[in-house]
Amino acid sequence: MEVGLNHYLFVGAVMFVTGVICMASKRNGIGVLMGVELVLNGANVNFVAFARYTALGLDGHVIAMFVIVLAAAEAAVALAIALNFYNNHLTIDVDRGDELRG
Amino acid sequence: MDFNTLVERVVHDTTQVSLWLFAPELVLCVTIVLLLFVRLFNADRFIPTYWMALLGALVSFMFSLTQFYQLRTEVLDSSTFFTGLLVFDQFTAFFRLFLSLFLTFVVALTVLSGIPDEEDGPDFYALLLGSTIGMMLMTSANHLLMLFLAVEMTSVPSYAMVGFLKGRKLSSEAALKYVVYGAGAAGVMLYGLSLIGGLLGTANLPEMADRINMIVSGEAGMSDATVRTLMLAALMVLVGVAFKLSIVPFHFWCPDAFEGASAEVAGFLSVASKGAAFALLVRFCLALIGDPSGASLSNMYVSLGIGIGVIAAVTATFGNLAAYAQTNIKRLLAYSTIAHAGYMLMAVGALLVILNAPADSGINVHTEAIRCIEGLLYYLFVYMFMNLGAFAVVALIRNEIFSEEISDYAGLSQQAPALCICMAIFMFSLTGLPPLGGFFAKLVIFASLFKAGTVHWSMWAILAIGGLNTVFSLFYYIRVLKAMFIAPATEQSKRVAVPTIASAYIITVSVPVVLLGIAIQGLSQTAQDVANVILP
Amino acid sequence: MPTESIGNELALLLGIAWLLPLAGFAVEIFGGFLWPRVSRTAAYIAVACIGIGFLCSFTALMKWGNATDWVVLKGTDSHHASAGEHGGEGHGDEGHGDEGHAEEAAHAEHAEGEESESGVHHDAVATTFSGTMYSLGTFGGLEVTLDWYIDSLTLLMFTMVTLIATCIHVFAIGYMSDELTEDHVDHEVHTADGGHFHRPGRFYKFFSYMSLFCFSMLGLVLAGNIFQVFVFWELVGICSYLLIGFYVERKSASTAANKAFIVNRVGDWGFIIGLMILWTYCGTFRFVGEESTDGHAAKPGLFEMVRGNDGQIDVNEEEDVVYLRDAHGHRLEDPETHEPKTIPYALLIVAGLGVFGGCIGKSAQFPLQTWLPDAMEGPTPVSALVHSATMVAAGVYLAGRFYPVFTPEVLLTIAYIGCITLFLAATIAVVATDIKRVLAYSTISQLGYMMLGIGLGGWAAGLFHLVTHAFFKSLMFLASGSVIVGCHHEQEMPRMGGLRRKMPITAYTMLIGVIAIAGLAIPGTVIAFSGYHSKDAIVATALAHTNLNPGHFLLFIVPLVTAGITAFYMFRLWFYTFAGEPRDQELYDHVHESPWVMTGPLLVLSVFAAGCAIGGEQGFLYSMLSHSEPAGVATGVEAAAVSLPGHDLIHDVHHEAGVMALFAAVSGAIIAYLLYGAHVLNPADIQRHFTGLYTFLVEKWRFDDLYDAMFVRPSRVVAGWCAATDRVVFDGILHGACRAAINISKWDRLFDEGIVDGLVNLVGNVVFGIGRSLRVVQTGRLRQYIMFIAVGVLTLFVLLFAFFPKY
Amino acid sequence: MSLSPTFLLTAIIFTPALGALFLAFFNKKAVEPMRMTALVFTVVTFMLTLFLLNDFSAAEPGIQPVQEDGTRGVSHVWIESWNINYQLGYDGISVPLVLLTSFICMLAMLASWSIEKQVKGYLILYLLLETGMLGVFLALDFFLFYVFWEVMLLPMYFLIGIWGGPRKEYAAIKFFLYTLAGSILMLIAMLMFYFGSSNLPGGSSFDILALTQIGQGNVAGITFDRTVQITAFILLFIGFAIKVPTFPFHTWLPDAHVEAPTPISMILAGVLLKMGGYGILRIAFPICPVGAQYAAYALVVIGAVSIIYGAFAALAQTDFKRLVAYSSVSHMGYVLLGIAVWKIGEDSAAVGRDYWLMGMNGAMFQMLAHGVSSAGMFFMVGVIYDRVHHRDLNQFGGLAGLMPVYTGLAAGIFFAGLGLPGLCGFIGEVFVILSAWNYSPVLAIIAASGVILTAGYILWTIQRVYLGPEYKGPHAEAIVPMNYREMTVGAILLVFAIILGIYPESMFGIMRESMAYLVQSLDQGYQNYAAAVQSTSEAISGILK
Repeated sequence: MEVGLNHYLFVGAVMFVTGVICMASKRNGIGVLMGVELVLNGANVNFVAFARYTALGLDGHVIAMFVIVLAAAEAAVALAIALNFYNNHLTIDVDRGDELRG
Repeated sequence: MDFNTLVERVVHDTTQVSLWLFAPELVLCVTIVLLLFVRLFNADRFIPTYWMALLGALVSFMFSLTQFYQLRTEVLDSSTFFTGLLVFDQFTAFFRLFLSLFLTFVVALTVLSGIPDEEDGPDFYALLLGSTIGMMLMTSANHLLMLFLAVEMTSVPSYAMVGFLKGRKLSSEAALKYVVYGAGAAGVMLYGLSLIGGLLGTANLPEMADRINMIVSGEAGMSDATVRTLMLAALMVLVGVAFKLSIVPFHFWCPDAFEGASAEVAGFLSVASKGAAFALLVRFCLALIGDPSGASLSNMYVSLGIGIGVIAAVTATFGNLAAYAQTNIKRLLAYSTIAHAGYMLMAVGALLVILNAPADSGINVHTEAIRCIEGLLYYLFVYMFMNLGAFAVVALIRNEIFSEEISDYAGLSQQAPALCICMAIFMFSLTGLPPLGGFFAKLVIFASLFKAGTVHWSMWAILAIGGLNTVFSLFYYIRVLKAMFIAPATEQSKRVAVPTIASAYIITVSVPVVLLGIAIQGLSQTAQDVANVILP
Repeated sequence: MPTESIGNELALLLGIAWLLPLAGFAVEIFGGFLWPRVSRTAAYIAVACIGIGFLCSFTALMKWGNATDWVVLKGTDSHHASAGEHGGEGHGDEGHGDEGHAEEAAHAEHAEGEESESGVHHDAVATTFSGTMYSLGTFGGLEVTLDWYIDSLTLLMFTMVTLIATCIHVFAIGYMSDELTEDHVDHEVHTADGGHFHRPGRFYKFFSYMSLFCFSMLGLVLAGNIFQVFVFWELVGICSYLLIGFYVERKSASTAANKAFIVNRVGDWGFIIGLMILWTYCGTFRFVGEESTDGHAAKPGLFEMVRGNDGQIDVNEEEDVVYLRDAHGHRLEDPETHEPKTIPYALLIVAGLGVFGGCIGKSAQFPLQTWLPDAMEGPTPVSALVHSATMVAAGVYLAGRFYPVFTPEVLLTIAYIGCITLFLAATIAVVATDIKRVLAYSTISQLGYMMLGIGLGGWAAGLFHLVTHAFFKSLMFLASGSVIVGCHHEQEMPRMGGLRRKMPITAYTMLIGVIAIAGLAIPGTVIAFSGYHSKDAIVATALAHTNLNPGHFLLFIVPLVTAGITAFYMFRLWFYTFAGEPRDQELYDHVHESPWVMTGPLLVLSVFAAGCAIGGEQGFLYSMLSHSEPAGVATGVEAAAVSLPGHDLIHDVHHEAGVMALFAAVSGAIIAYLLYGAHVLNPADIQRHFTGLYTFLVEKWRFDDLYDAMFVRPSRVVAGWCAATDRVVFDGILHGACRAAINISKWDRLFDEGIVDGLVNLVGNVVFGIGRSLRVVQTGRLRQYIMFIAVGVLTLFVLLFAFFPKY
Repeated sequence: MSLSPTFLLTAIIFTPALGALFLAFFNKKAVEPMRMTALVFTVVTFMLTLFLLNDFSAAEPGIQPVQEDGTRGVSHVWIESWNINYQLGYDGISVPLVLLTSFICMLAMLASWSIEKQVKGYLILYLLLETGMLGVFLALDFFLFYVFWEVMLLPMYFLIGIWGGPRKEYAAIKFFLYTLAGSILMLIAMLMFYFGSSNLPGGSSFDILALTQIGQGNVAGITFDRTVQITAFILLFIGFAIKVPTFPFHTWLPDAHVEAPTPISMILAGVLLKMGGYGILRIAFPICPVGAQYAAYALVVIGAVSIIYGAFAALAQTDFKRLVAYSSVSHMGYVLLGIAVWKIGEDSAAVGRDYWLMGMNGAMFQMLAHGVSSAGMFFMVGVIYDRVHHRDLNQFGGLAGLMPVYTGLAAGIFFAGLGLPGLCGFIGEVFVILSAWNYSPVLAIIAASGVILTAGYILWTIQRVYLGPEYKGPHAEAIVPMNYREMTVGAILLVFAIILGIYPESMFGIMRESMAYLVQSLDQGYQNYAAAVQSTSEAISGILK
């Protein structure tokens, strides 16, 4: 069986879903951020695969590159915020942040 | 074409064409750099950073204005630049104008309200300006990459801004929620973008409509499942936009983030990111539809329009209803923001329905589509002033009474009459009462909904819901006014002495709200012209 | 042609008489703030106004007479001639009722000479005049105006009203003099601390109200259209309200005032319904047509429309509609469709009944009579002027004025209403002991007579009685006022007695009134007081009517019997009050004759009460009145259902009826005399035969017992029934209606607050509730928010699949 | 002196607003000068409306001024992209109402001396309110009309909400909510017309005159069809009926009246309610003759029910002001009744058109009369309330002795409300009633029975408040005779009640031609519609054959 586009897409989809589930289920803030990374990289897999198999071409690769960079930037900010959260709450359990509601 | 020519062309394109067209953003970039340098060399003791930020915003505004004027007078033509990643037309220019003007006002407000403190000034303004650049890019994105980059560039600094009140539990919680929610939404959007790009084989927005037509007409040999997947992808992209717009059910971040953030930041986010996101949404939708006359998916797009309309109605209703029970003014305004996003989204729904109206429906598609966009633009413009004004009043009052609870506003009208009267203007304009700008804006949107109703009856239902919402919304807006004007001052209420300059600022913001309800022609005509440009 | 100028002159004179009291009112009400409380200026102004009004009216009467060559006094011959002429016309039109040359011919007959500006043509000389004062509003072809209409009835009414009013005003100067103080003590009102109520006097206010009333009443008489009548109808009503409630501090007074006005409004409701019908079908309110100055066909008035020029109603039996006609008897046509203009006969009846409903209210007829006795709460001059002589008679006046529009069915109703009223009120009067209430019931009863007369076709008889009654009843009220003042506001007859010795002028002028109302006369001579003639005329009409319609014999029997009762209770009153021994010595000791300012008017009025009807049906008064008789009355009506007697028939039975009536009256008087007079006439015997007193009293009492058992007790029982009916049934209905209204309105309020407001509040609450519950969604938990993204995307995706069209 | 129409009309509308602006620069401690200034501005406005009356030609039936090119009203481009104009004009319907507005505002300003809290704000809002009201009566562009309609809402909310009684918040929000709901419906109808008129030469229009021509079928090629007319009429009617107010939309009124301060009650009853009637006459009927005819019976029923219902409700009240408020409901029922008695025959022409015309005129007159009498009644309530600070009808009594002048004036005003001939209330009521039989005898009789109830509640009120030996309530010591200012207001109102009552032609003369024109054009408009339907159905049947 030759590995084709659909297989890559399947992998990407699995990563995406895993990432989402990870985000929704992890109580640890860092874990949630890891979920984000998974989601983004799922998409990246798609891009690269499409770049290889469809007319998207080079664009896919470039987008993937940019996304990686962006993910890093976002992760940096997110970690900073998580740190800030920890400073104030002495935990990074996201469920503890429930003062804002209603 | 060898590599050198390529480089030459890129350089030429960049230096000779693009940079000038990119001037407003560029100015902001330069300002950011300067701010960082100032920070680096501790020069901020000599040069207050807010002056720099203000100057940068103003210059950017001037450039935007010039470009807009040049476009209007056809000195400049619509074009794409940076190798087609961005598009430059009146629509872009209009939103740049909008954003830079708004940025100026926000910076001015931060100057008056003293948030951030001097030490954090450079960081804060760098974030603020950076976010604005992102928004400007959103309005001019012409490529899926640009689209995602712009959204992220808008979001990432704003995460930081929400959490900028260091040492406050609420602020940090709000920031965390915002960042995680935003990242999630961005991930979903990116996944959707990847699917769209892959399925259509292009990342260029203007090419998409043709590719879709090809797919549908079977030329590309794509099956039904492909279309479905495509729809899912589009939906996922829209989710990303909906997150920015805080459309139900992707609004959850909004009240929490607004409550946790300072009023200034909340005001900024509530207006600017919405404006940019709507620009993006319109562009994206138009890109999907392309030339409506040749679209074979018109039924589907009508359904999509209705779907958007329904979601808009749900959003408006939800926002208004949820705002009832709020006691915190920022939270109340957050729900009000959601509701207004709903109203504005109705215009997009109407736009989709009208653009794909059957030929025998007897409506002038172009004229009516222009009306939809005109409604959206007018609404945004008025909304900028009235919502910013409301948040500014909140910020200034917070500086006096250190509270953002509505009940603490009791009897304020005696002590700060100018602020309270302006607040009344903002609130009534938000409700949509003449002779204030909010009325005409809402009228245009309702008018386009009414017209869309002739294509599909459900738009009339949405119109009715919109009307009903207007009535409902009165309740909570007026609660604020009731506290200010009618409720007697309590014993422990503090002395309030709003600085004259602050009052002057608020009055300055309120003047356009009134003017836009009376001197309507200018903006109305401009908006129509702008709409005329981007419509096929 | 002098008729036009004479018409304008008359209008001017009457207009002055009408408007002067209004000016007086304005001056008096404002002057009240300038003059000291003890100033009589207001009274003088009021008297001057109404006095000049009388002079004007009288002058107008004379002018009218001169202008018409006193055609009215040339005996009944000319009248009969004119009646015959009308009959002839009637026949002429009957033959060619639909259309055709005969009408043209008839028109030619009535050529120029007869065309008076009024459009009503009795004789060669115009005797009725009408014109327009000004327009209230014009709506296309419809116009509502204020008009004047002057005929002999108007002139007589003016003269009568102004004369009586002048007398009463003068009398009131004396009667109200206790108001001439800064500190008036009202002994009937108690304050919370147990004392009497003190207030400044309101002398000026009384006279300003009286002036306003005079204005309204005269306006009512002068009115040239039914709408205007309604206008002044309401105005007299409000004046009556103000005057009844003059002692505003007394709860009983203000309640009585309210009762009077509201009960009247019930009648006015009917009045309005009548107006609506006539207005809708006839398009005009005017009694007679407008003048045709430009030679075009005049717009006909209501009278001509309904009765044509021959006094007949032009009924289409098949469709049960009445053709409306113009002054020449031509049927009116719609200018566009050329369909004849008609009014359904049933609606004409309803309209007549409606307008008569107003009369019932105003004239206190059965079943709306209850307010009038209560209205005696007002000062006595008010009772004399408003509640006996003028306003309450306005109902009769209107019934007479509007006679041409009444169908026979309506007339029969009027007759029966009058009949019931006169009997009911008379029986109550028998048991009353309050001197003013006796007079009030008597007034109701007499008004019933008038209504009866008009309803039976005795048009002139009814109005004849109106005028005579006005004189003698106002006289009696004033006399009773004099008594009340003399007795220091004691009104109970059982505490009086023997007053004639202390106040002879009052007593004997009162006696003249009593004789007049009782209808006593010496047969065969000219010695007959006014009431005799007028009541005689009514009874004669009733008899003639009964001869024609034996089925309606009660309409004769009842008034005849009541004539006796009238005489009885009136004499009883007189004997009770003036004759015999004082029953309350302390009261008696303080009694004094009233000053001249009060007795003078009594004397004047007594002259008129006695002599105004001199000559009976050949006399001035009756001739004047019958001159204004609507066309067709004189000939009577022959119909299957109810026939109305013509003059000839009435004349035939006149003597017979006169004897019967006189017999009844004399019987009543004698009974009263035996009951009260005889007892009182022997006071000396009682004192002289003090030891034989017991036997004598027993005999006397046996005598009384006999009458008691035979007459008094049954009549008391009947009167009691009637009074109870009045109290329980009619007041009950009124109170019940009020209570019901209040209850309904309470429900109404509940509905308002419960349902309508409730709905609004419910919506508010629900919305708020939803808003509150929406907060639950916003849990504040980040992971749930994320879940919502996923769930939201999935949901939307599913919805997308569910609703999107398939490809 | 002749002023250019545009200037005059603009000046009338915006003089009060100018006054408000002017007042904004006063020191808020300078209470008395501010009151005087505001009074001066209302007086100037009244003078300007007199100029308007002078310019007004009663013989001209349509909208005035008539320009040289035959167009009517004055029109200046406002929002070109939407074809919205600043279009003003007046005719025999609006001129009396404009006069009434400026007149009542002037008197109510005199009555405003009793306001002592936050005077500056009060006066500014008051003047803004006047601008809104005058604008409504003079606007001829639907959009402009709507703007003014809403503009008056905002000051009213605060005027009730800040200076009102104990339940002011509830009353203010209720008022606001009802009116806003009504105006949203109006807005939708407005859009229907706007888009329905897109085939006009100049494109879609909010021009009331142009829309009227379309609605009445006088413009070739464009019509509002039956469905549109009926829908739009119902929407408009509800919007206006809330303002009138008629049963069952009336419950805001008692609350608003009871809680509002006296001068505001005067304006509410005297002017604001008239805006509903005016809207029906100016917009709902002329633009939608078919809808109006369709709903005529319902309107008449509503009118009759309002009369009776309001009267019954008034009878049950113990609060003086509430009673007067319900009497307004009752009295305004006549307005609706008179407007709607449009009976048509089989040929769809009006039957007894003159009676309808009479009803229309009567209704219009009733509006004016009610404007005077109800303003007076509320003022009278206010005078006593200012003294004793309660309104319980069962705790009054004996005022006739304590305040004789007041009692005299009040009695006159209340009699005007009772519909006594010679006073203003009579003419309107009785003309309306008289015109009603032609339409429906049963409803006419029901409506006429209102006279009994009206007499009942008014007389009972007078008895309880003014008559009787002594005052029964608290603050007896505060009862002092009227001062000259109060006397002036009361006397002027009474005088006008009398003038209107004995010389109604003064108002009928102004409105006659315009009313006749309105009725004629409505009649013709409905016939046009019927003829069009007829020819269509004939054409269809011809095809079927």
